[in-house]
Amino acid sequence: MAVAEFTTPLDLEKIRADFPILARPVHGKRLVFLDSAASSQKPRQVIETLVDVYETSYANVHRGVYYLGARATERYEGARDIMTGFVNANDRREVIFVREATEALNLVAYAYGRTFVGPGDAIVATEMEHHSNLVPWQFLAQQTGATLHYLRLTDDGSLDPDSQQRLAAIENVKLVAVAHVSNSLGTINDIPALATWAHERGAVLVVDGAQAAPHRPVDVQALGCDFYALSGHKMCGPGAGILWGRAELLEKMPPFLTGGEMIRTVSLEKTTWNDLPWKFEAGTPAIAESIALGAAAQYLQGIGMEAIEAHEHALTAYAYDVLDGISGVTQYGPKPPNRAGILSFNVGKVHPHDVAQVLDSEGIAVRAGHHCTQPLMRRFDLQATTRASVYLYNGRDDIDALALGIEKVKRTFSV
Amino acid sequence: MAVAEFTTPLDLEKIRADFPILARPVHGKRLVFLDSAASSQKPRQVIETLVDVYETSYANVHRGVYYLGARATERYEGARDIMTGFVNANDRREVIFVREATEALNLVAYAYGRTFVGPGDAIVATEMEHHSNLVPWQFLAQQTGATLHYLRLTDDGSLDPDSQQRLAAIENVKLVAVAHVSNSLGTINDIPALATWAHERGAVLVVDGAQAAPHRPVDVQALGCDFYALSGHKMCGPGAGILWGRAELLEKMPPFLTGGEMIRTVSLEKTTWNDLPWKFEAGTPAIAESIALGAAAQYLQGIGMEAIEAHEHALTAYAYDVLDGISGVTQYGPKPPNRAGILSFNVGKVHPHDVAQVLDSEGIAVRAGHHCTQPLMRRFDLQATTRASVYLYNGRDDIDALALGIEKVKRTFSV
Amino acid sequence: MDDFYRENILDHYNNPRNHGHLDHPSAAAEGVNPLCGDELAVELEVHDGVVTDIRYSGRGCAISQAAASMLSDVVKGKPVDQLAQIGKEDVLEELGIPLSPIRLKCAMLSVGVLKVALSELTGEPLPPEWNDPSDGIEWKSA
Amino acid sequence: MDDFYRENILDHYNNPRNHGHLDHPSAAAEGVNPLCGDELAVELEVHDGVVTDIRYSGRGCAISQAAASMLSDVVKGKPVDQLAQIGKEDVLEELGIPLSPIRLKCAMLSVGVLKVALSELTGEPLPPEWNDPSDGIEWKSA
Ligand SMILES: Cc1ncc(COP(=O)(O)O)c(C=O)c1O
Ligand SMILES: Cc1ncc(COP(=O)(O)O)c(C=O)c1O
Repeated sequence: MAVAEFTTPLDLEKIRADFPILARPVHGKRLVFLDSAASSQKPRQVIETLVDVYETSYANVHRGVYYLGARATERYEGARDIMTGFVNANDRREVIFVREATEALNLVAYAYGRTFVGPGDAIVATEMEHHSNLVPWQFLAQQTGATLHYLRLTDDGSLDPDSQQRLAAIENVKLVAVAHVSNSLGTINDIPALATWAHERGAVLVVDGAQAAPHRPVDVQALGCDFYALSGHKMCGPGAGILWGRAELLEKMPPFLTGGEMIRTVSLEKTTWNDLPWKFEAGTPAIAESIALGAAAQYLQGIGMEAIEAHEHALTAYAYDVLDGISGVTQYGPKPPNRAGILSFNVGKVHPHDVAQVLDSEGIAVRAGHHCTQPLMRRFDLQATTRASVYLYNGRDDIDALALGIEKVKRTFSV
Repeated sequence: MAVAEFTTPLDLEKIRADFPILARPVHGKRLVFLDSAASSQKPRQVIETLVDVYETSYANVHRGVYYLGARATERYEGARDIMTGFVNANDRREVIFVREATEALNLVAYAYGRTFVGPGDAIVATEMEHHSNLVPWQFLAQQTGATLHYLRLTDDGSLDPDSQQRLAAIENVKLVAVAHVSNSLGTINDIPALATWAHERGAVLVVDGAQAAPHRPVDVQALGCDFYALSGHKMCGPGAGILWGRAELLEKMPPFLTGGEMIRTVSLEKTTWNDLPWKFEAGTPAIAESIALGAAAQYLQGIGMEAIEAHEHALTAYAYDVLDGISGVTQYGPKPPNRAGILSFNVGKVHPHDVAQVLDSEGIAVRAGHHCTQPLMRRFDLQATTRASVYLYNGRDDIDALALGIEKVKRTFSV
Repeated sequence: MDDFYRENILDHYNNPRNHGHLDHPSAAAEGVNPLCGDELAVELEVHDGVVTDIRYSGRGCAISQAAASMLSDVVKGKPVDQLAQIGKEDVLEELGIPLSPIRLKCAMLSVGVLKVALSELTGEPLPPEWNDPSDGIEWKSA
Repeated sequence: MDDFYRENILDHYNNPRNHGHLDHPSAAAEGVNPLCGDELAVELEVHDGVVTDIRYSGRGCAISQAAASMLSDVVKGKPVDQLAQIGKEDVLEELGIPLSPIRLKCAMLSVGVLKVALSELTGEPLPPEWNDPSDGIEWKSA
């Protein structure tokens, strides 16, 4: 079988030099980091931003009359402007800083869900969702008396059009929740089409962008969705993320977390809420982290989200073919080109923990397990898979190392 | 009037050398940072921990079989052990990482409040609470049909025993919420006595430790409370904090945020929860931030929480006397020694914004406003105050600079 | 930073021009910045399309009060249709100091209130930059 | 790291001892590690206070399966009252490799299940270190 040729628009050597951790050997071997879907490594531009904030511009935000307070506020709100551009929102008030996608999705489940979903209503999710875009809706359904329905998958791990047609009959759908990109299979969902489908039913579309936003240009206006969640730690940033939501919706939602910052006036009897976006940012935000998330977004934009997408696209095609050429390896999910940079596979009957352990001995970091998608695993009658995921700092050499590592797995376990 | 003598057990010069930002002039003047109650500065030990995690040990936690995953998990769970010791919890399962005190208090309000407080029940808070320990209970009362009562204050800003007696008649009290230390007045509340009072009524005691934990030894077992919230950013750490809660209570609470990590098993129909503490840590935690919070706690412990308390105690007494000696200055709150390191005052009729602005021109950072305690301000018929708060890196020179700055305010505004 | 409170700011703060109330205002409005508690009310007397008198009242920091006093001097005697031109820059120019975002809100309270009063007078909608829901300031026409 | 999967681990994994089921077990128990899906069941045959036979079954990674196999060899023929001594260290010694916390759970699954079966047999409560609710493992006696 021919292996896809690999060419990339990125200057890999230059990019790798930005990531200090990649220069440190693991078990005496070069680190081959193929677990960015779980969390990415950080470039020095982001690390240095954290240091710089703490060394030159740190104070609490929004209230300080003094120099450092003004400086910190400026940088924090500046990061919001960067993130507004990063997802192409048309209004900075729509960008809410959170810890990660999970908090963003819970914010929607609590503040929107507990207000606009009730008994007899329906919620639609998919069988491929990460637990963070599944359990909040189960919990919401359980607490409100709504019913949760699932879009099923075809055998190659795409949303099944037949299932969508069957679900079309369901009434009172109030909310549809779907991943932009599946973290277990690399499936890329057609968000504009799902937005139309949801809106035709009078439902809002919540998109879990955790696996998409780090890897491809995101334009929430073009996607047509109503909420979009992303995690900074998967896109070269620290422990901060954003929820984007349409202002009309955010405005009619009650707050989620309450406390300082998100209020306008407080009396012993009654409290009025602050304006967007601060209505949803109770307490002291993760200040330096949010600023560094802005730095991460700028770092990625500096390289170019289109270029990163093209790079991963090419590398994924190459990797898929390489794995396909190894006897005993079974891959799951859609075939490239319709696939994001996530490779999910098994080696014979070897348990993925053992695969990952052998690979670790070669300095190769991959994930083994259910990847927080237990229903998806059950759908394919799997206990677990090994998952290798690529990012802007991975190259052909990483995939070739993975292939050699898999050969060692096969030797070790006589596959 | 005699000014209290100031002696300190701390080696101030050494401590200041740990905080890079203190070496950077503001408006050409030495930075006199007196706003640590809003958020503290960070020592290089904490900044370096962040850098070190990202450069040597970063990966997502809990699932990774590979070296970096194991290393990150070890450091993250190690930070939990440090924080367990920091508040003297007797079980690490009782320590939940959150972003800040506000999130911790909301966790209790949602997961405990929405389960164990209902119509006809009562919640008791105090008039001195920060909005973050007030609005969550208002919101809870409003959503559950419970009634919120307030312990009132005496003129010196202490909890009024008469008010406590009046409230003693209220039935069905399910939850009492109180600050360990008031952020506006420096009042130190008698938590063990309040715990007894709450428990006699069958209520749980929620303590907002945001202004206490950074400044004095905290022993949740000796305090006798049921929940304790703290913010890392106020104790030399980054954007991470903890909620401590009694295991018996945490165990019978449903989760708050749901998603990855906090589950045991997920099927399309049903989900079971993970064990403590992970049941309350949905999604990817703030990994490096939590590890750096551990480093901050160790930094403070290295200096000694008793020594820090003694230092601030002496400095507060000194500062109180110095301000008392400036004509036109009105101070609020209890007199030292019964007072934490927070000085709240006004200069004649000059608006606190103007006070803070003039002080800023001298490199002095203080807060001006309602300090997220609007009900407290109303109680004392104030629009706002100027607040100077001290920490381990402040010394007599800072207070003397403040006094000179206030003289400039008086000259500027002819007080 | 030493001349943040320049002579003219302190002069207007200590000797406010046009402070108080009118007996028969043609239009009036108030604004509150709940973030710091500053309050400001403006009353206008208009004859034949000209602002013949103006009064402001309220409480707040020196910047908000001085800005109100300065603005009242500028407005008095001007034709109403010229006042639509007055904007943030004019206030900043009068104050003559650089302001951080938080102090900018103090400075802009009076001109915002003026805009509300003018829109009441002319029936024209409030210009969008004075109606930004994210600036945290609440306006109402009296 | 190269000898993580030592000869003896692979030997036990590829040629499991005492694998399968007993016709008339005196005691039995199972455990599941839901974090990775590993499952393990143990059955004991006891005569006159001595474990005369043992069988285990289940599925999981090489570490959990090899540990179970090794353990079954150790247990077989031992008096029940000696088995209370067996602990985590014994399993680690048999495996002979350092384990990260996540892999430690794999290794300890079989000894945990054994402890549950023994407690069922003797009526003595499960030792607390095998009953730690925070280790994520679910035990049940069959
Ligand atoms: C598709 C998807 N959704 C949501 C999440 C949750 O992200 P986080 O843990 O950052 O909240 C992940 C990360 O694992 C993911 O891959
Ligand atoms: C007494 C008190 N409680 C709660 C908070 C809220 O802290 P955070 O904003 O870190 O959640 C503060 C901080 O301002 C405080 O002073």
